[in-house]
Amino acid sequence: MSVLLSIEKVSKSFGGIWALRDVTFDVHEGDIVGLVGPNGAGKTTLLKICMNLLRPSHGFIKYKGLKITGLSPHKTCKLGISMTNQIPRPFKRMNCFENVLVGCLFGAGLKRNEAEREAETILEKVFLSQKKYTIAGELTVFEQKLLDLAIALSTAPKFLMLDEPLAGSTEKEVAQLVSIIKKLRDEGTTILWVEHVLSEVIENCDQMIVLNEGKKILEGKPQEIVNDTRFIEAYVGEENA
Amino acid sequence: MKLMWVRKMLEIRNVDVSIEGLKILHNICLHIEKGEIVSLIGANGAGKTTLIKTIMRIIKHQKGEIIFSSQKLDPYEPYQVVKLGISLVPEGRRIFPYMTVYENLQIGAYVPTKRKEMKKHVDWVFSLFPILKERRNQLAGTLSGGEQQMLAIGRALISRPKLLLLDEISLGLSPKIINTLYKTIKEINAEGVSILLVEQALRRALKFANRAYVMERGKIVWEGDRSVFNEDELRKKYFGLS
Amino acid sequence: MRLKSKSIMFSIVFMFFIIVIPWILQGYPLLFLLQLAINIAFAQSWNLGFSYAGLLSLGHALFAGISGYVTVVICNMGIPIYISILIGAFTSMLFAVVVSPLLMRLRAIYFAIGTLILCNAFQYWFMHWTEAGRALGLRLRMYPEYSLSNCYYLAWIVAFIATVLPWIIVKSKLGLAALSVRDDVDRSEAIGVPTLLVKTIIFAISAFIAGLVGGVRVAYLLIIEPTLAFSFEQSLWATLAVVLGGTGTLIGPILGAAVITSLQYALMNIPELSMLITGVMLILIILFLPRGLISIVKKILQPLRKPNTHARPPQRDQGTIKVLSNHKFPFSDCSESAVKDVCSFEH
Amino acid sequence: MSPSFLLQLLINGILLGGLYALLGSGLSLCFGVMKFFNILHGSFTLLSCYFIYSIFTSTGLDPIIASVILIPAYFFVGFCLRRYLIGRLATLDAVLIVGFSLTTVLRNIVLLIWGARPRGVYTSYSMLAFDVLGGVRISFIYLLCFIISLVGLFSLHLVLKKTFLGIAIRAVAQDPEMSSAFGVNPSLIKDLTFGISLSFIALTGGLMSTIYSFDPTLEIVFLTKAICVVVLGGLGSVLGTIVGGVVLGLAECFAGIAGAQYQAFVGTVIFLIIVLIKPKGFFGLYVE
Repeated sequence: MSVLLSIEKVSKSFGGIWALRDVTFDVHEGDIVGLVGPNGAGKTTLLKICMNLLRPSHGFIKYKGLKITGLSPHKTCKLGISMTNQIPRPFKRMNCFENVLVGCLFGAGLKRNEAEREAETILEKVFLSQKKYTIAGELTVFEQKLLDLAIALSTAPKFLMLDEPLAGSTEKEVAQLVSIIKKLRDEGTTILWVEHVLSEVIENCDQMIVLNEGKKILEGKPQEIVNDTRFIEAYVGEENA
Repeated sequence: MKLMWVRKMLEIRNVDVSIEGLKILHNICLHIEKGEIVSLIGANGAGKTTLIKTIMRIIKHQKGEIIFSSQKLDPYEPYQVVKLGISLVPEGRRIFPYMTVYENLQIGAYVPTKRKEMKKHVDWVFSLFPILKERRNQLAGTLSGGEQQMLAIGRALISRPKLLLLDEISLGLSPKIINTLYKTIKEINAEGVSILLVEQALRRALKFANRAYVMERGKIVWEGDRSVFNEDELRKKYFGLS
Repeated sequence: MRLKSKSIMFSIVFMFFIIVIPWILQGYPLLFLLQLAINIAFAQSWNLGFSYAGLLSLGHALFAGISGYVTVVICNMGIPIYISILIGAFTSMLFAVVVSPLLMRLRAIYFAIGTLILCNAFQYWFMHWTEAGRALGLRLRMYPEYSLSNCYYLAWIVAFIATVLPWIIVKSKLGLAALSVRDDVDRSEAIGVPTLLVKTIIFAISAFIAGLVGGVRVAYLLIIEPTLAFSFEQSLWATLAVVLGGTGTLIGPILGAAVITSLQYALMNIPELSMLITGVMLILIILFLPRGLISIVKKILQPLRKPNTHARPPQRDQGTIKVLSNHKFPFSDCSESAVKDVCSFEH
Repeated sequence: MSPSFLLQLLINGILLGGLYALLGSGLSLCFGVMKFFNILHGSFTLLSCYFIYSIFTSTGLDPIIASVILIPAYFFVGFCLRRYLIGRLATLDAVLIVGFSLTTVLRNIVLLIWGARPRGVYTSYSMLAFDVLGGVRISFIYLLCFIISLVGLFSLHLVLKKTFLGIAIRAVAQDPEMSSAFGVNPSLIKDLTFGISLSFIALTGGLMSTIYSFDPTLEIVFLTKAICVVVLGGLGSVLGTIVGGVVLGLAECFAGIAGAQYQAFVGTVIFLIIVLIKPKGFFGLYVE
């Protein structure tokens, strides 16, 4: 499978503190890539750099072989890159349908009727058809999370970044979200999945990358990584601390 | 029974916390005895910081009760909790970056009853962290990460608390500095301050604490002391693999 | 469906009355209606920027002022008044487009500060500009079409445009994008909305309407002077009227403008008192009725509606942000984090 | 342009700048600590001018002394306003709209009581001036205002630096949640800060009344000038505010050579330039 997105030596510093340091890895088309690491490892920063919401201090991102760093976010989106947010950020004063419709019209560039049909399909995909005309601000937190995902999907992404979709969800909700993610993968979307709930990532991803303190410390198949001492150390602390 | 009361510094009984409709803590029970170091371990997002903030009353709990030295904390606001003798070293240090080191320490003694003895306690902090004395007139934001952490701990100690809450003090620091910090924490504990230590790093936390609680997804999934701990089992709990 | 046809019916009857009135009434009441139309248009113009794109402009008088001056100059050159007004409005629009790249860098309250300062600077500039007649301003020549009823029609045409234009925009793709920008700029940028462009277009249209208002006003007053044209009070007035009536609806600004204008006419001899009452009223409204007067009207109309409202998709609700712990308030987000975050993106 | 003329402008600019700094300090404090833009700033300054005018014309009390007397009253009003009205509003938008309403109310109170006619406070020493260095004249009243402004600013500096209250104010500005974890009651501190901010407005208004002839349109002038000072000097420090004030004062005096219209424009130009170069640079935290 071909490389869809490659992160090349990306570093980012915030006022002298390095959030990311020389991170390099490739994401292959059709994969689910899990990105894990303890607090403050720089995962969200990396996603924002991929989305061009932040500009890296060094290094760049290549998408389908083209350098995309430096584009404005809305242009990045039109290339087929999209992300969800850790804390759901739907458009709080618009209803669910409109929330999704905006992305279909602008991100995916569809015509009005096609966009409306597409928006309904997407809402169905995330189990929100019932709430079509509910104002986003009045949804429960979990529904907002689903809607946030729906907004990300509305731009017809080929490469989707999920920022801790499972955080704070009950087991039932986790199952629901994981089923959506699997469905997306089956439809051919490449996914970069940042997560804390390790068990789900380990079970579902094809490739796993571990960040710690801004550096990539491990990359490989999830089963190999779980048993690697470096991975355990990153979380558990060093042996002779 | 009465004796038991006195020995317990802090007791958390069946506490539930929801933030904006999202339930974060489920039925938390935890207690700290006088002079103990208790550690609270868990992965990201397990709810450790939320629990700490709940003790500090920055976040209000919906169910259950928190009792500190046989006093219910429920009616208090955060700024009143300090007066009772709980002090916080927050996650991410959160020192006041645009104030000098000395002024940061002064904030620690803001409570009127503690102001009189401030000098004495500042000297104590300076003896614990000599580097702070050297930098007393420097802006706190210009300190290195380790020094900032020391300042954050020092700031919390100025009020001479009975209970010190330490939230992820090793985050982003080099092992060497972490070791020094932990040694100092032992010293502080030896002076009679009870400590609740929040950590991600399981081994280190267990090594220093008398007892430990493991949290996962807002619940306490394991408690006990060092002697009964089985690393493999715990690791599974920790990663939520079981 | 029934409601829609009802409101169309209502609009037609309303328009009929507006057209017929100059034949029945003369003088004072007509003047009131003229003023009302101008005020409605101005409130709508501000509402368009604020409710549909989150642009809290505190210098909205600027656009009316610029257009007013341009109208006078053009018309005095011998060009018909209607064309002059259009040219004036387009000048305002152009000006809005020119300053947009700069102003749009500012967010929420900073945008308000920026527009406020800009408007104030223009006031000073015109106060001291010899060619523009300094503090005395400029006089418009007595153009042939000048009559009270003509001005009246002109004002209502502008009010009509000011009401219909936002309505069309909201239904369109642009309107949807603008709403998303209002709710969350960064997120809408991240899903492919060219936010700067959207904000600029909305701002420009809003400036265009304000420009029309400025032109019509000068066409009936025949004079423009800087203290009036660029007054802070006028910009504030628009804000008060819209919030009073209810933001985010088309009826709200009309209602607000109607209430304030009536109050002004009722207390004509002590104009200060009417604004004072308005101010106090607004504070009370924010405290006790954060969705504006429109919510009272809705409540009154509620029993009149047939229960089939259930089948319709519910109206877009504009109010979600809390004012008091148990109140909701229809305003753009300018929470503490937004205040810290002045500029849109890092680069 | 003779050197003595330049010197004259320089001195005028600096003297005026001191007063501008005082004007900006209240806004800067308010914005820095409470993170809300006090649109009432200009209205309260103007109101203070009118109060001083009324006190002066009715009792003949010296305007400077009168403004000192006004300070506690303003402090009380500010404290109550923040405590019982502004502090109860949950969003900054609501605060802003209440601000608009109050501006309207205050403006119309002024119009009702004093009318639109320009007023001025003319004391026995209003026209007094010294000659220094051949041809350069320093107006006594400007000098007096400058000195009082500096005294006011310096005392603010001392309070912020040396007292527990000041440290608490700065802590709340930087991190309200954390300051509450150390025994500071952020809400009370904000009430006090608003009170202090208004006290400075009272003093500024008193001093302004002796220099300007004022009418109701001046509120917006005061407001925009205060904004310019804050934008220029940042919310950084009292020192920054003084720098901001002096720069604005000098810029206005020198732009005045080109014509009166440039004088008012210069503030805007400065504002726009700062917005262009450093949109995140201004309105930071209240830091020292």
